[in-house]
Amino acid sequence: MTPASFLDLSVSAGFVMVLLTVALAVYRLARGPSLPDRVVALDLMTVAIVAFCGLAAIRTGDAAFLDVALALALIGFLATVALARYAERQLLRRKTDEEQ
Amino acid sequence: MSAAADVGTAGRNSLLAGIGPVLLSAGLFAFFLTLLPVVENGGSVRVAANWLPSLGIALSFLVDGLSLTFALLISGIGALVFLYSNTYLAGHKQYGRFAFFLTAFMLGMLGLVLADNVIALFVFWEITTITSYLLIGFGHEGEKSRRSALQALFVTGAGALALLAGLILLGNVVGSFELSVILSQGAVIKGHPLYLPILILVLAGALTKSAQFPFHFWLPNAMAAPTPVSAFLHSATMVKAGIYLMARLHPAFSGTDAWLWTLTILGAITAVLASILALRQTDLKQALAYTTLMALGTLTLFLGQESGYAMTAFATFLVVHSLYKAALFLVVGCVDHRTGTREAEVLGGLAKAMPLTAFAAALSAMSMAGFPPFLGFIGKELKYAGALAVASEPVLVAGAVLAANALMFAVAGVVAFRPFWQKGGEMPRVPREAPWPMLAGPVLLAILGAVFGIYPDLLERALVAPTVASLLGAPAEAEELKLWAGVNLPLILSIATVVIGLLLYIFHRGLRNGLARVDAKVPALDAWWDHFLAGLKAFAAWQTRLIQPGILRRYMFVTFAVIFAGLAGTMVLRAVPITAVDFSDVGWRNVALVLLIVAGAIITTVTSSRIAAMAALGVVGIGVAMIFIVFGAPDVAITQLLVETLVVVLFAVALLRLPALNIEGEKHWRPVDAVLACLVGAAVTLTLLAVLALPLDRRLTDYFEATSWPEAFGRNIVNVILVDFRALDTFGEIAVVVIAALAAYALLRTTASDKEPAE
Amino acid sequence: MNSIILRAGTRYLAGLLLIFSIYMLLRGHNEPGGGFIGGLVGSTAFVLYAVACGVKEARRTLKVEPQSLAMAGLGIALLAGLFAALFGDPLFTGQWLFIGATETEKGLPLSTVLVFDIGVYLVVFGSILTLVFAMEEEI
Amino acid sequence: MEALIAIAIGVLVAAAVYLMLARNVLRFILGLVLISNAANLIIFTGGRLTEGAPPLIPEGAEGPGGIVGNALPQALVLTAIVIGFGLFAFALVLVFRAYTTLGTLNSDQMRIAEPVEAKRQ
Amino acid sequence: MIEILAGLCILLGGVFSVAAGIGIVRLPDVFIRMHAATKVGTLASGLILAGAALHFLDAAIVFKITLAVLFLLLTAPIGAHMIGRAALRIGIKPWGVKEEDAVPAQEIRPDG
Amino acid sequence: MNSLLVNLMFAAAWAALFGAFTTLTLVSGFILGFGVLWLLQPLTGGSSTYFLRVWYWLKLIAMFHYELVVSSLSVLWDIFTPNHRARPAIIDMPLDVKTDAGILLVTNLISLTPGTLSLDVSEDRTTLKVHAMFAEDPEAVCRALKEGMEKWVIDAVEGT
Amino acid sequence: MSWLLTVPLALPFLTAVAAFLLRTRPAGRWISVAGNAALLIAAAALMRQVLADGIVVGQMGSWPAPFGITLVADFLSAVMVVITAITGLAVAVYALSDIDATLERLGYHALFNVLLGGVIGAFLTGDLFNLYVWFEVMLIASFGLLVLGGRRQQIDGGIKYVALNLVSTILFLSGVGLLYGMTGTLNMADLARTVPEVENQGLLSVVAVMFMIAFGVKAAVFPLFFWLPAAYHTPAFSVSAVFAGLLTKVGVYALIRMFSLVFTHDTELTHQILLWVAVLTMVTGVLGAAAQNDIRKILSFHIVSQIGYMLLGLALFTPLAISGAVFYLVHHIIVKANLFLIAGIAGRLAGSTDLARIGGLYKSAPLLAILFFVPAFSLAGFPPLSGFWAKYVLVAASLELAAWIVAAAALLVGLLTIYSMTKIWAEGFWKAHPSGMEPALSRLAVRDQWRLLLPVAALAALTLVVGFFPEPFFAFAEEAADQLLDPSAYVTAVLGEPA
Ligand code: NA
Ligand code: NA
Repeated sequence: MTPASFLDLSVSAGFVMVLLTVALAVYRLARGPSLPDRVVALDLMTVAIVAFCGLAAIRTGDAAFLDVALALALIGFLATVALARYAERQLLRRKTDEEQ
Repeated sequence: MSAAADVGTAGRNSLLAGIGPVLLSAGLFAFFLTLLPVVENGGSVRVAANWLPSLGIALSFLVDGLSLTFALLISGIGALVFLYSNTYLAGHKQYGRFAFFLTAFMLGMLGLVLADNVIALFVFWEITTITSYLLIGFGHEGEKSRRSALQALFVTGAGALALLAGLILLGNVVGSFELSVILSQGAVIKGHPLYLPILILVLAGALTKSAQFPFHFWLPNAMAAPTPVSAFLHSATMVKAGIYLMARLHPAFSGTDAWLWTLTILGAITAVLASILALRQTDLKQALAYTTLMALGTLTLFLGQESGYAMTAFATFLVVHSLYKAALFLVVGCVDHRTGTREAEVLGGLAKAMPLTAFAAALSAMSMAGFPPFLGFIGKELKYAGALAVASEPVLVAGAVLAANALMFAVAGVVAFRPFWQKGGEMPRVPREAPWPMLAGPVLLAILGAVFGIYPDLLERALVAPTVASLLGAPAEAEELKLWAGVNLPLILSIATVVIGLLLYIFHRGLRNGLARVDAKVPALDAWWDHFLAGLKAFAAWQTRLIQPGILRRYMFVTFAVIFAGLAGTMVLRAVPITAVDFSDVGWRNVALVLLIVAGAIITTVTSSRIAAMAALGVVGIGVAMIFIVFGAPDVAITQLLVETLVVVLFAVALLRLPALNIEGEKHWRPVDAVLACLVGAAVTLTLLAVLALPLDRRLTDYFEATSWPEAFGRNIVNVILVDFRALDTFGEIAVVVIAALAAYALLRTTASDKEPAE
Repeated sequence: MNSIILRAGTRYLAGLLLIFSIYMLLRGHNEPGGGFIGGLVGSTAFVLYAVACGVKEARRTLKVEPQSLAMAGLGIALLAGLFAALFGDPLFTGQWLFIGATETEKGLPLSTVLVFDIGVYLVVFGSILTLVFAMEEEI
Repeated sequence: MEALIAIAIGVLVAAAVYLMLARNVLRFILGLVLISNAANLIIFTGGRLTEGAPPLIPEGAEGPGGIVGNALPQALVLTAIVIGFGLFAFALVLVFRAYTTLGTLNSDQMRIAEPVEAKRQ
Repeated sequence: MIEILAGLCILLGGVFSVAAGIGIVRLPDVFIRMHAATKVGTLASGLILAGAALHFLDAAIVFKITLAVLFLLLTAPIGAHMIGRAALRIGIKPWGVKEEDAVPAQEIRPDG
Repeated sequence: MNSLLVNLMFAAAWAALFGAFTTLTLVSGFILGFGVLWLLQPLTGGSSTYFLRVWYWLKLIAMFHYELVVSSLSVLWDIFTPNHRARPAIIDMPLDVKTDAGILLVTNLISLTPGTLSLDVSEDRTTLKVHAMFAEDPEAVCRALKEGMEKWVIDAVEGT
Repeated sequence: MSWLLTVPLALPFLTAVAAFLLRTRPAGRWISVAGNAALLIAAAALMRQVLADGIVVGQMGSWPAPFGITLVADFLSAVMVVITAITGLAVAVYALSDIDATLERLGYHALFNVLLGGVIGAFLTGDLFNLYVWFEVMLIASFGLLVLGGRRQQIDGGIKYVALNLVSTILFLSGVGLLYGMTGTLNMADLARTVPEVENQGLLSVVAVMFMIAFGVKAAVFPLFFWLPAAYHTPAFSVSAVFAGLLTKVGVYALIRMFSLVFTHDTELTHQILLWVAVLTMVTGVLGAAAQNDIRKILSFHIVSQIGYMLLGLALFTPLAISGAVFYLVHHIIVKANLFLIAGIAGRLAGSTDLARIGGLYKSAPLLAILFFVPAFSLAGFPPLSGFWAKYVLVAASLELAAWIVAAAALLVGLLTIYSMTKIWAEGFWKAHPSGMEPALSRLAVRDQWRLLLPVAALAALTLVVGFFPEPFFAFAEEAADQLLDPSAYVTAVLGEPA
């Protein structure tokens, strides 16, 4: 096995594992049960795509995909923050509703 | 009904509206008189101007005997009616409009009878329809006026549409819309397979306009119009437009069984029925309205024929009727104006208070009843002669004419004799003689009836003979107009008419009550009108409920069903082969991506948790982004991921105030929707597969790849396409973005006070 | 949002996002990026700001109304296209100026195409902030 | 490979249609997002799929050199994504506003513009 | 040689990644799942990106990757903090925390 | 931070000399600049804390990675073994860092190292709520965090 | 020469930007008026060029067709641009009184002018994807205008409008994707050249039907018109006027363009479908109107009905029929926009547009009555108003082809149109106001009277001109039809002589 083919194999394995991670995250996402559970799953999925982009960059030899990773690394958590905040505020609203 | 609503006040009308139309119509009358010699000598005048030459439509006019007769009647009676109206409606707030509509009507009517191009004729035809509508609705705040106006418009409008179709077909058959051409092509027309359809369509227009059975019901209702209007439109002119049209087309259309029997039978039924109904009325105006119907029926009946007698009878009676009927309407208007009522049972002994009115009434009534030496007598004689000349069924036709004439005699007594020379009841106002402008018309017209009776050749030379020539398409076959034609069958019938008529008049009260009892049991066409309208509304409402139920879900369902039917139906009809699916090049990684998308889609669909749905949407978005990554589209992938993030952010804010996904009452599982959804999905997939089986022409992309750097100085081809090759798309796209934001902002920022208006 | 951690993080992230967005904008013609992506990233800077510190403060920091910014962007993009008229070219014909161009080197390119992309950036940036701010203020 | 995506598109469309047929307009929005994705994929796939290389021109080269992804559909999809986002955002705000104004997300009960009474007349 | 190093990074990253996945499926509550998702996930991505950096070994690309990893390290914990705080506030009981140790859900205050 | 600015200027100048602002030129310029500054320290009168700070930063980064790897393994163990070995606890840790940057760094680093997760900082910035996975003895975990992460951060960021 | 094409497209956007940036000042609204006046001049200049030279083509960005985006103005496009400009100017003036400062601050003028820009873009573009973009521009602006003000009715109608239009939009987008996948091009002239070479012609028909449905929704044909009667009566009067005049017509335009230029390979199927859709649209629309009692609802359903007429012209696909469709388009836009504007004045004077709650306009506001009468009876097809010629040509075209049922339907629908127009006339104008009020024009400030009546009068005058002097308009429509039926000139103008 040449180093190049090892790398190739690793990348393939990497794809398998990353996608497996995504699949597991989807499972948690569907199952819940609580909102934070689902958000955690989505968060993990975002991180997994960053990895996926890295793998795609190696596989194609084109660094352009790293730009995707870069953007996602910077932006991805915004969704998490928004959802988490939603969970908190949801509770807040329910409480104020009950008070009224 | 009371006339109080449609008469004037003490004030005055402006000079322009008051006298202007009088001068205009008098001037036109004078002008048409100058054309008499030409026509008398068998000539005609034609002027033409282009209008819509691309379609063969011209503003061409032809003055011949028929059209000149009509033109003189229209402008002459018009002048008198305008003079009359100016006093009748003196000071009425809407007199300006009234005069405008009536003038427009008159000009339209003149255009109609003078037009040589049938499409131009139709245009004028519709002008008279619409002005008639406006004039019937003059007392527009009264429910009844509005109803009558609509009825008249609808019935004649319906006929007009048929007429239009007929005229277009006629033009197609002949190759020209010019009457001068059409009339010379009688043989072609009658031999054409479309003859019968054309005939039916044209007659539908003519018969509705002239209120022939079974379309007669609108005319009596049209009496809701002010009396001068009734006199002008609904007796002397407009209702004769249908008659004019039939007469106009007579040379080209007559001579077939279809023509003969349609006109004869409908004319006869109308004449008899109208006469009977006329006797049944107590309102003088209504009674006159029915006698108008009778006259129109008789005219129609004659037009069915081809003989010179019949044509002469037609031409003469046309003039006779216009003169006496207009006079009588105006008389009734005077009576109404001065006494405040038109009820036959109330009116009486007016001869003393209104001697000139009585004079005009008497002359006209005698003409109408057919006494010598009035023109009406000659008219009647000719009618009998014409009827007897009907080759196929002389007895039937003559019988019908006899019945009608006898009844007419009785009605003349009721309308013009009783109110003046017999005792009546208490009238709303003490009667006084009408002022001269209102008397001028009836007196002049009545005198004319007598003059023409005594000197019939005046009329014959000038108008009847040229009219008959127009009707027959050949010159001078008119029968001579004579007061005394010797003792012949027509004379005997005339005497019979007088006798029967007298008897009918004497017993008219009893008859009327009897008729009223019968009439009440006979379903009235007028009532059917209401049923028709109600039915139309109900049907419209039903179909609208059906296809526009106000429920988004149904709209959506139909829309998607149409999409499926359109795609699948075309595939079946055009036998689009189902492409063999080739999965050989599918890598497991891509299968995983697709499964990811599918899983996301399914979770979104089935979950009842909003957050799960939103997160699952995120999964789909991520999956799609990964496909973009795998297939070499980093720009798209970044955009997709960024947009996905923002979608989540917006959702997370919006959801805070939105309720749960499941709606009470909605079934969790909607099998019908699911089937449709799957069908649409399958159709899309199949279409796409078929498209993908074709080769792709990549020349656009090849060009972009070749020029992106050398000519557009960019290495990112996607970006170069966006900002250079297809910058216009991008510009539109950012406009969408900015407007979406503005629109959403505006939607959120509407001030609270606007939020809950009193709906 | 009364999270000290988030607010502290935002202090750095917002700046980073803005710088990154301009980077993405400027390099877009040659590598992945461009006005859209730049604008999206740039807007997330202020979205994050609004989430962490409240819309009021985000608006104050931005100074300009975002919808005016977006509209101005639309105008800039259009003017970049109309600029070609001065040279008798059709709308959206790119006009290039290569600063310091030599025989072999193109030099530093300045172009209407870049101006157009800046317009795109502003539109996306302003629009998203208009939306997000308005929504946030509804809650 | 395109065939597989075509099937995924079909599933997306089916799911979207099912959601759009629901009473709750929020479900409609979910369906809208799905179907927009499907439409974008149709364009992307319509330009045929090329694994790997993005349509970028390397430094020093005049063209991309070798087979790269079809740039045109990518540009179109990018445009469509952004437009789709604009439409989505507006639709979401509208649904939001509908709930705060009309008090329901059930489209069966949205009968103000086309009221039930009017039909009985 | 560098390829093998890169491959190892990738494999290790992959293993971590799967571990994170299994973690969020298997671990008993959201707090503990977050441990798996946030850091193991970040670590996994970091390793795979490191593999990519080794593969390209170009200054600009390495710089880019470093930046990406830094971004991840900066943002992931903030996200985790937000989730954890939300979970705590909406009253999710941490698994395995004895009652007396458990902290009651904080008073909710309206946002400033 | 004055020195950092100067250092960056050196890097930029270095890169300009090469005529290309590449990563390589900038990074090498920065390192070179650092060396020059250190050499010229007495001359420029720059405070020695700059150099110390850099040292602390390096130490922080190194220690962080060490922690990261070590504690990752324990989490992995828990994931892959059938029984949950975890003894979770929520710990209120008093905070000594004051600045925003410091708090952010501490909480992030605590979160990033497996086994502990920052949940929230109290409004008055005095306590940090931490979820610890392996907290047989919460006190010990708290102490470890304070003497480890927090101290390193205070050294690196807030200096003395 | 391309600038003659570009200026009418760019002006509305410039106007929108300027008006928006000055939205809090009175200048904003005058910019809108001035911009639209300039637009009319630009449109007239374009028309002059088209009349002189035939088809005017501009390659945006100087990229040759089919690679860049081409703008094309043939007779049809040019006249649509002119009519759009006329409508735009009329509504801009009307809006001076109709739109209050609150809505202006929320960006009314920007939305309105961008809407016009989208419409003009759709008329001028020679590129299918670009057409999609302009459709979207128009659509999103219409969304905003529809719900601007946020009344309950608007929101309710808006939901349906938005939902159904989004479905159509996505169908359109998918269709573009598929057609690109089959032909590899987006330029419409290039499509005309490429389409006959597609191997799978049956599949082409499937995609054609897909476009038909997508445009059918936009054009509001049976059975896809739901969104129109659900929403058109809800927004501000000037908004519903511009909607009524222009929006559905862009759908009709797109149908005409695509089904005369690109999809003519299978007219037996496509145009036959169009024919029956046209008939059903005419009939269901007019019956829908008969069931309504609100002026704007009646008028809305009539839009549907009249779309049927225009479609009929396309479906019959003869020179006469297509010229009829073109003539009908022009007539309809002027008349329908005007009627909605008048409905607005009536509503303001009498307090409502619900016929049961108003009346007395004939007596108290005779000028308005005249101004209503002209377009209303033109719509009903009374000669010698413009609607008569429009109807006439289509009936003649049907009869020419011996399409009896179609002709009968066209005529019958005309009759029912009379019914509806007279209902408005009788209930709104003739009848006394139920509360006895006198809805005279003097209830409005003199300034408002001018701003409201001037555009209405101008449009009515235009209706009269078209009605009394139809020849130049019809001759134009005939030439437009010739161009549409023989697209070779179009194709050559865009792409040059075939190699
Ligand atoms: Na880009
Ligand atoms: Na930790």
